[in-house]
Amino acid sequence: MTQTDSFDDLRDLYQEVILDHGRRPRHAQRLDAFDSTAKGDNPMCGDRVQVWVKYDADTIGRVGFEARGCAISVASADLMAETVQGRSQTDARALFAAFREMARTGICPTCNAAVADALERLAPLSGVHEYPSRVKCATLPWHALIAALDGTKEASSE
Amino acid sequence: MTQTDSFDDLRDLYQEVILDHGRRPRHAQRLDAFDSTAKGDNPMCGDRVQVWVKYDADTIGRVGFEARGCAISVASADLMAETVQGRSQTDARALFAAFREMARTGICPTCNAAVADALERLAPLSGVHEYPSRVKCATLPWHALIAALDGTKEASSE
Amino acid sequence: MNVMTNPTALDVERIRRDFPILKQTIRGKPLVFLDSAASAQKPRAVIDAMVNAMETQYANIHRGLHWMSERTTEAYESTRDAVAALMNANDRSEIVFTGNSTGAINLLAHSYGRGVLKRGQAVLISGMEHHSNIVPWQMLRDAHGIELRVAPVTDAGELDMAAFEALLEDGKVGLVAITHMSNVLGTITPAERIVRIAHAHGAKVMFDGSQAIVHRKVDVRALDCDFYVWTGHKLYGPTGIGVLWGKRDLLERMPPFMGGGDMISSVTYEQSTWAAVPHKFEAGTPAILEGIGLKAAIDYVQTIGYDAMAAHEASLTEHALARLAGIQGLHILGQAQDRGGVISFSLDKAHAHDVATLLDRQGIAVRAGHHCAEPLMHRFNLDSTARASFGIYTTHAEIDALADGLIRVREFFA
Amino acid sequence: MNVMTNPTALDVERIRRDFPILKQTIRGKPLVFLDSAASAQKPRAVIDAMVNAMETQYANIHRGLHWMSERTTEAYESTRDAVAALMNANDRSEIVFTGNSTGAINLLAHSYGRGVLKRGQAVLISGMEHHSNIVPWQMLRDAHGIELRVAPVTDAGELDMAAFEALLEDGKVGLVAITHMSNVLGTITPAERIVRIAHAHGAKVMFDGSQAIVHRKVDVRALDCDFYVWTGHKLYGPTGIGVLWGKRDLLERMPPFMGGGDMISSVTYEQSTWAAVPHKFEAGTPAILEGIGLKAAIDYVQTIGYDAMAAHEASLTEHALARLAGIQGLHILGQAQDRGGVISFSLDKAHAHDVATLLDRQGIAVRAGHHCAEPLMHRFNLDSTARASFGIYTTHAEIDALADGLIRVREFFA
Ligand SMILES: Cc1ncc(COP(=O)(O)O)c(C=O)c1O
Ligand SMILES: Cc1ncc(COP(=O)(O)O)c(C=O)c1O
Repeated sequence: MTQTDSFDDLRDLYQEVILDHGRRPRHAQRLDAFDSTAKGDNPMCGDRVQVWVKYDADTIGRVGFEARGCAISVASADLMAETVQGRSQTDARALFAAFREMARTGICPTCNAAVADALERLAPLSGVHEYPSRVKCATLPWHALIAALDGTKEASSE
Repeated sequence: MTQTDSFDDLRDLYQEVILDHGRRPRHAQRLDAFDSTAKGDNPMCGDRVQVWVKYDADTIGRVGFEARGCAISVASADLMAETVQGRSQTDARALFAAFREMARTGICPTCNAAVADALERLAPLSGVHEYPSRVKCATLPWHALIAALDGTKEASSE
Repeated sequence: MNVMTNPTALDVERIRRDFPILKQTIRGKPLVFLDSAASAQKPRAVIDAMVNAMETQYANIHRGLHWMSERTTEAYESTRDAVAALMNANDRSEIVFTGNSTGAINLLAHSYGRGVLKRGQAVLISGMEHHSNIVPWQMLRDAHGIELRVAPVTDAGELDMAAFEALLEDGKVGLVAITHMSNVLGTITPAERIVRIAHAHGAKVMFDGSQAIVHRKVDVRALDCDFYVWTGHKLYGPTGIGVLWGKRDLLERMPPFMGGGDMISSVTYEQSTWAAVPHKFEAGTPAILEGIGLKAAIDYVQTIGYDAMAAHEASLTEHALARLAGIQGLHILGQAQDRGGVISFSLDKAHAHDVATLLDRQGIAVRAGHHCAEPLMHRFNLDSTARASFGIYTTHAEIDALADGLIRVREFFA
Repeated sequence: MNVMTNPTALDVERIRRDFPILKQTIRGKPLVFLDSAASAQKPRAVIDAMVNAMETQYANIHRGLHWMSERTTEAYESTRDAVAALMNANDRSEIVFTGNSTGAINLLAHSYGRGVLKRGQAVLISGMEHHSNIVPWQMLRDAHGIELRVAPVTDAGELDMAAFEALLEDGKVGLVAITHMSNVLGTITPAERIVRIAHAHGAKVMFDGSQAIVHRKVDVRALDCDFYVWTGHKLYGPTGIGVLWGKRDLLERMPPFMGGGDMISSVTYEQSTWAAVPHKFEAGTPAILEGIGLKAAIDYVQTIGYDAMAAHEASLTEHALARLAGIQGLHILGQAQDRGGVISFSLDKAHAHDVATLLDRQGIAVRAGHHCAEPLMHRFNLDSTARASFGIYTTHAEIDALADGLIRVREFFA
């Protein structure tokens, strides 16, 4: 990206981290060995994601995904995989609740210390709250993750 | 009617002739001997009328009716009976066309000499044009008359 | 009653200033509008909300990704929250928007009647229903073999509760569809009792609240009914929008009514799948501007408060019944114990249509006819009545004008 | 083109002053509204007509005997005359008002589909229909054993006329229900030819004119079609009102759709009889204010004139196609010979949703998604496209803004 300055009006929502993870996701792969998997589907916009989870004792060891969708949803899936790895299921669920709140409102009054650092990593996605119909792009991978943790096969956008 | 002056605001539509014919119709009777009869029905407001016709050679000899409805419809039926008696069928139809126009618009640009005198007799009813939903009250008896002339059994409000 | 000492009293002169149309004159006389049960006038707040949308923030909603669409979606969907709060619904997804009450009842007759009820079951209505709560069930009967039963009305214009219960006895009634307030008699039906009895016999209950919600606080959870319908234009809102509230599990069991945009989850030629409730029942571009107007109407009504509205109306109704009772040859139809501000009457020697027209010439607007309730008229051997009905802007002076006007009509026809 | 010498040219700057919303800014940038195919903005004349009704002349209509009701009835019913004139219908009674196009098509699927078509007959749609012209027929198929056939679309996005005719060959098709203009491809279908071929095979024809009537003069007698539907909010009118036009004898053969007030002639519990067309199909309190607004919209459009509108749009479309063709990696969906001002496209490397959001941040409103036409998307192996669509207020400069905006988006994602 060479013309950084001339894209200010676009970059407040599509920050570099989103573009980067959208374009070159690190975790966009089906896991060969996994404990659980689930799909997420937003029929309204055609976004589709599948998430694989491998546990490591009590924590989430690895997460991989395959996504078809916009930059926001791919980046969100990738940042999700990155932040939940190494966390307990309980922490992951708490993080999702906080993230969902942030995606919807732009702020997260209920966020506590337990998730604060991880949430900071996800903060670039908070701009979607201005576009209620795109909040689902950001949360769909999380719905699929929670479905996988629950042992459900399918999640759909809220 | 003693307080004539204080009823000016009501009387411009309900002229004395309408009240009079509405209250004491002269032709409100079933004819014992008749050539044709037809009913008219306005289901929207419950008005109902039946008309009997007795011909006298080429002309309409006598008309009788039974009506259930408002003062306007009864008066209109009575004035109709009065004005069509002694006229040819053709004249009666022409008079209806002119009357209908007058009831709808308040004026009768197409009225010609042939019906002018009869129309004058019906003129007190022209005020209904201000109440489009009551035009049918005034024209329903005429629809029944025309149905009787046509040999149809039933007419309904337009 | 001193307004200063009663916090729930309604300042009618202030309210009247909120309704621009009330300043109109008819034939040089001030407009006395006593036809609110047919459709209410609109306050400035409703007009402004619709104008504001059209002038500053309008686009088609749902799935538009641009600013105008997102903001308009928020505005429209906030109406669903307002309606849910107004009715004390459990959940905003229980609120389905339709074109009017008639559309809501037809939706139910179709989706619940054909989709959930089984041949051989019955629908029970009452003898004081509006055509909109008769004809859809008749069409269901004729097309789908669902029996139609009618609970009779007493001479006082109340629901005959013994007969009502007897009609439920055999357990065949799957749905009771009944008015919460008669648009002819003013009668308020005993809703809680109806629900209790119906549920005890295994029947669901839908209330036609088209009139009731204008006059009484409706709490669907306290009533414990299953469906409740009403129409925006009678609650000081715009035309073109109505409401069906239903318990979520029931709505979920019902197949959709109309097909099209917005109500689907996915479409292929082989098979389509439906969106979640309430969207499953909302096909095509919704009444967006009307939803925005309705939100303003609800906010307006909530600001005044149902307590104040009901008290004002009770006072008007009491006054009107007393004044009309003093007019010789005038007969009031219906003497229910529990009644709202709708009064039907007839005058000896003057047909209801003539009464209405002659009142109109004095600037007074009442309705005359069968009020879309022919079977009820026949029950009382009538073809038509005149009807005066009150809104939050109606004054005691207007009721006096009506009474004086009727005395003149009586004398005119004497 | 010199405006002074061309009487049919459209003065877009003057028109823009009639639309208050166009003065809005989005994130400090002037609003470039290119989403008119989803719903058009409203001119001052429409806003004023609705406000005027609410402020000076409003009551429920039909059978009200007082001044307000009579005048409001006249205003509402004059819309029927205006619609009949707009479409060159034979008779005002052929105009049925519904809630939107979706409501009109559902009415037809119900009343004609279940009431007139017989089991074993087929309905033929095309591969470029809006969900609103797919799902109602699918529901008819699944509930009533009417076959659903689909005429394919060519790679250019036109109707495959040979295949269309072949699907009619066996004489089983009772109704062709087909778009007059695609809301995705912009394709205008060959309506006269469709009617000629369908009629030759004994099928009636309904056009979904939701898009077409915004861009082209529709003359139902010249087309010789049997039904034509459209929706008020796309023709610069309010939401909440749509139109079904049908040949009178066909409408008369159809049973009613919804039951309730206003659509009856008489009601007893045993049997009800129906009002004459069009009222038979209009149950409940109509969209009164919306009808009044729609009349103002039609008058507004008629004053500008379809010739001027079509010429303006052709010029915009030509300019847009040329500008978009110059953007590397941009693909336009549909290359029909006869097309209107609706253009769908996709950008390599950028998802349509991202495109729409990034345009929005530049003040440019376009739509992205499947445009309620999933089967058409699948036909072209797509999930979604971005779509720009034009109205009478769209300028060439706005199209340049779109093109420049898209170039920035492409660079941003490069
Ligand atoms: C071609 C077409 N048909 C039908 C519709 C449905 O119109 P409405 O949503 O107003 O019912 C639309 C627009 O949404 C359309 O573009
Ligand atoms: C009791 C009752 N039910 C139903 C309706 C029908 O309402 P709408 O015409 O808005 O559908 C009305 C009013 O007309 C009514 O008073």
